[in-house]
Amino acid sequence: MQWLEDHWQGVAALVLMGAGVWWMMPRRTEWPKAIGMILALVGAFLLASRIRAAEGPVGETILFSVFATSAITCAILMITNRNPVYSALWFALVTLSVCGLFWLQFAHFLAAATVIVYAGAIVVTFVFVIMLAQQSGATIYDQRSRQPFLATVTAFLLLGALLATLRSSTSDDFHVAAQQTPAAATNLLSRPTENTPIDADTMKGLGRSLFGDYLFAVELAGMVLLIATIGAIAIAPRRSRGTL
Amino acid sequence: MPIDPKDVTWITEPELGFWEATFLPAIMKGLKTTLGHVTDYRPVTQQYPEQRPILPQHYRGVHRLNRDEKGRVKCVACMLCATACPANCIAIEAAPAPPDWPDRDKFPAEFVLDELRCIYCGMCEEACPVDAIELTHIYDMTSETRAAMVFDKNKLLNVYDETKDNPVDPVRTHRGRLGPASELENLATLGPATSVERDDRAAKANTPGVIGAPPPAVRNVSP
Amino acid sequence: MTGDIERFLAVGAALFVLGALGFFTRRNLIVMVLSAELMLHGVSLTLVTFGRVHNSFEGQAFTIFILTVAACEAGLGLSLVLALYQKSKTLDIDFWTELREPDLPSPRVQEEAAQRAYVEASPAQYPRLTPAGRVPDLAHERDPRLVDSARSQTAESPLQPPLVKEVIKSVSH
Amino acid sequence: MNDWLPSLIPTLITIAVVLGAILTGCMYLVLAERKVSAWMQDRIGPNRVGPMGLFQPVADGIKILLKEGVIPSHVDKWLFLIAPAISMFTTMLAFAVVPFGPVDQAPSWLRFIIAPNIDIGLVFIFAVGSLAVYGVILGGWASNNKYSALGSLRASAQVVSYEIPLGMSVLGVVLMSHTLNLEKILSLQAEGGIAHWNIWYQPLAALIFYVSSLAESNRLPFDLSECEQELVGGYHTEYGGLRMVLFFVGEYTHLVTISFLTSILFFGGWNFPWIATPESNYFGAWLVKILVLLAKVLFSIFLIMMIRWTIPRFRFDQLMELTWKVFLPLSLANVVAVMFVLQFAWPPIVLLPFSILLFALFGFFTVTAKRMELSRRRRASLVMQ
Repeated sequence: MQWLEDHWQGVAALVLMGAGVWWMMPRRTEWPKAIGMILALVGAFLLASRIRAAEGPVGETILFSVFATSAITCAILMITNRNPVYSALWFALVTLSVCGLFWLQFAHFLAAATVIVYAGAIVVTFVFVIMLAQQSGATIYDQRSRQPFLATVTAFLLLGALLATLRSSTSDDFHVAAQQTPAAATNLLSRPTENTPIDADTMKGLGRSLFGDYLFAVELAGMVLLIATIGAIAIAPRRSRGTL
Repeated sequence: MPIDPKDVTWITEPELGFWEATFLPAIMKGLKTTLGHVTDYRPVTQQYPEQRPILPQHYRGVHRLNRDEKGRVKCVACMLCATACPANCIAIEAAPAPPDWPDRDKFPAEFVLDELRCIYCGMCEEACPVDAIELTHIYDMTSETRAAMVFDKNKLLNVYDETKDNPVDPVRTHRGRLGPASELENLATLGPATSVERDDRAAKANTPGVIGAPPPAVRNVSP
Repeated sequence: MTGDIERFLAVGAALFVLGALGFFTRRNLIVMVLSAELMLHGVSLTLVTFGRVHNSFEGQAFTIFILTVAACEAGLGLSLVLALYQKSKTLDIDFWTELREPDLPSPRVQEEAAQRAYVEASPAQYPRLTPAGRVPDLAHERDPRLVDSARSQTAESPLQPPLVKEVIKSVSH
Repeated sequence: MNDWLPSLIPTLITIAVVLGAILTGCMYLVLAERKVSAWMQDRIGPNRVGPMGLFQPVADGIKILLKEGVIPSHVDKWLFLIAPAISMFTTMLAFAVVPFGPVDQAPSWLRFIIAPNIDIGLVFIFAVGSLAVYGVILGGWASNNKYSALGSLRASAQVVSYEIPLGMSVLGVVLMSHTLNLEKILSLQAEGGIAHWNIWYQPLAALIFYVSSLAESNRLPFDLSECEQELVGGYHTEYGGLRMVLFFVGEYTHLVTISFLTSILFFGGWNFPWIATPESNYFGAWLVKILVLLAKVLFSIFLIMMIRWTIPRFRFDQLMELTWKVFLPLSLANVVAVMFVLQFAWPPIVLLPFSILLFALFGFFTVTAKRMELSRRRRASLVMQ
């Protein structure tokens, strides 16, 4: 009870956000979605205001706010939209926002690679499959959601727990292992390299890490990709000519 | 009648040579052709409003209603042209001829021809027993409204007044006697609608044969 | 620096939770796979942030592995979804409930369980594509007056010459 | 703290200048395309507006601006409106990392690249280029028209497939230059002179890159997604006026970008022997260098136009065979060859005969296989007769 009294603002913000998302869930009666969106965004901003203020440059903070807001907004819209094509498009926007966040963390190559793989290939494939599979337009299973209330409560309990853990951790926790060697140093199958500073040369450092520390994992990943390709070709249904 | 198997020639698909199968010579040859037209640039375009096309003599343009020697309309409102018209674009309102026109019973009180509906087939010209309706060489008649393109009797007669002295549009027919336009053997030889220069490459026939390949093997299949 | 870390982690957590929520509630197979990818985004963001905390490239390297796995997942998952779709002609996850406990009720909502018309009756159809937006209103094409007037012009009186006044009237309108 | 503020103003000015130049360039590229096609077909082409028809783009622009923007009643309105914007925006965005002049020798009041020192330049271009397919997909799907949807399906399959050989072909250049930064790739070639242009080391990659770029930008002979004979207009069937022009501006911008990339990656950028070398710093040298680069770009564009009016359109299965059965193995083999050269420190010039050998061998085997298949089919048909 004491904890609840101390943290009632955060709990209220969580409840607000959860209520907004629950309001937007597809159900039989259509409710104005704007109300839910506003509720969810107000809750999200209240939650954000509870997080420790950043000490970075102003421009970076502005960029972060833009990317984070668009990521969460698009994610909410994605999981609540009744049209799967729109869901896929909102997901593409989430991907772009997340890539912006990557860019802010000096993961430039990763941002570009994520755009290529996710937005360029995966979401296009999804849109493709939706166009092919769901030809009759709106369906009843897109208009209803399964257990929206219970699922929302569970999910936002999880979010609250995660944020509470984040908040209770001190800043020292994040810097404990900063000077340690990479975990791969203890790995038999890899060759540890020197630790390059993260914001110096992304390409070089990432290449060292991938093809030095994790060389065998990279080989394995390539093998997994190959197997997945063969599997996808094998599983994909064969149709008789002229049908979809 | 079924096709006689004697007349059928079976042709085998020519064997694809190695260099043909790579398509590289064909691409090179195509690029050479297009580049050749760029470097050796001889346009055949006719600059229309300044240069007018020389039309063949049998060109069929806008209609006119001919007048006879006394300046009266030649038409006798027999409705043959309206009946023959496949586009159904002629409407005639007949009236008894005035008493001082002894040579006919009827004359057209109104003669309306919808130039937008007309397909310029010239059947009205053929059908007319008194050679009253003729097609002129006017091909660029336009207007801003559809209503203005429906020609009544006065407009059609005006077309006659404008074109009768034009050398390409003589009064081709005379009453009771076919004019030069009807005498097909006297017509000038047919030419294309636009003039073609003597060394125009576009008008030449294609060179026969396939690129770099022997002539296709031909074999006759007996039934 | 620390607040900087926290806010990225918070966004990662929110993305993960929203993806999980979508996975729980949505019933369209494709949207469920998409929600799983959303969870992967949250995890990737967290990994990159941790990598930055530890001043190493391991987080980014792991995220690249996640990218690989996501690509495999998309390919395999979508081909599985297509295979299921070929069998049931629906993308509803609740259609595939053979493995549930026999004494439990069907997860599908009652009103839908009654009207089970998922498998279409006619097998051979021309391919149709997903309509976007609203269905075009074709009512004017079925307007009987238009059809009748067109027929009266072409079929019933094909060779009647038009009257002068009618020609002028029809054009001047 | 605000160290990015001083560079903001020149960046904005550069963006404005480049955008204006590209838009004007696109308008005149349309004129050039009409003129060139007219020459190839023994016509005159547009010659009415201004001398030689030079003001034709202005007249076209005025006409387009004054056109009514029609939104059909059955479309998905938001996506319909947003698709042309995406199509143009993504192609414009790719130009951010393309250097259009000698970057390090620019006068103090000029900049020859919008975003300097992006060390992932090429990957950025591919990332943005992979987004360009959304304009086509959304435009086709939102139109709620079967032709449009078919066109967009074709386009998405085509673009996603050709991304792979496109990236693979550039990989060899990247491996040899040890960088993804376009400025550095350019300056490496410029310092070595004409003998160090990448075309001598990577002729096969240059060919694959050029052809794949044509397929990426939906140009003939790969314009399967908008072929008029089968699909009316493809994904932009329902578009008109300014919105359709946005699609076309996107396409022409793509044309400019791939021409720039080909010149920079394989033909030494602004470098040309005796005229524009890194040592030449006479007055106005930077202008000469820009003109040299522009000349290379214009030559590339002219070649694309010639190809457009020469080679007929591919069939869709031929298109897919070309990328998956020809370009992908060839580009993979090319990358492997570059790796060998780098690993054993061979002189890089051995890549030239190797590329030619690879091309000849691969061509010999595939062509022989194709001929065998054809003759087998012919024998079978003879037996049937």
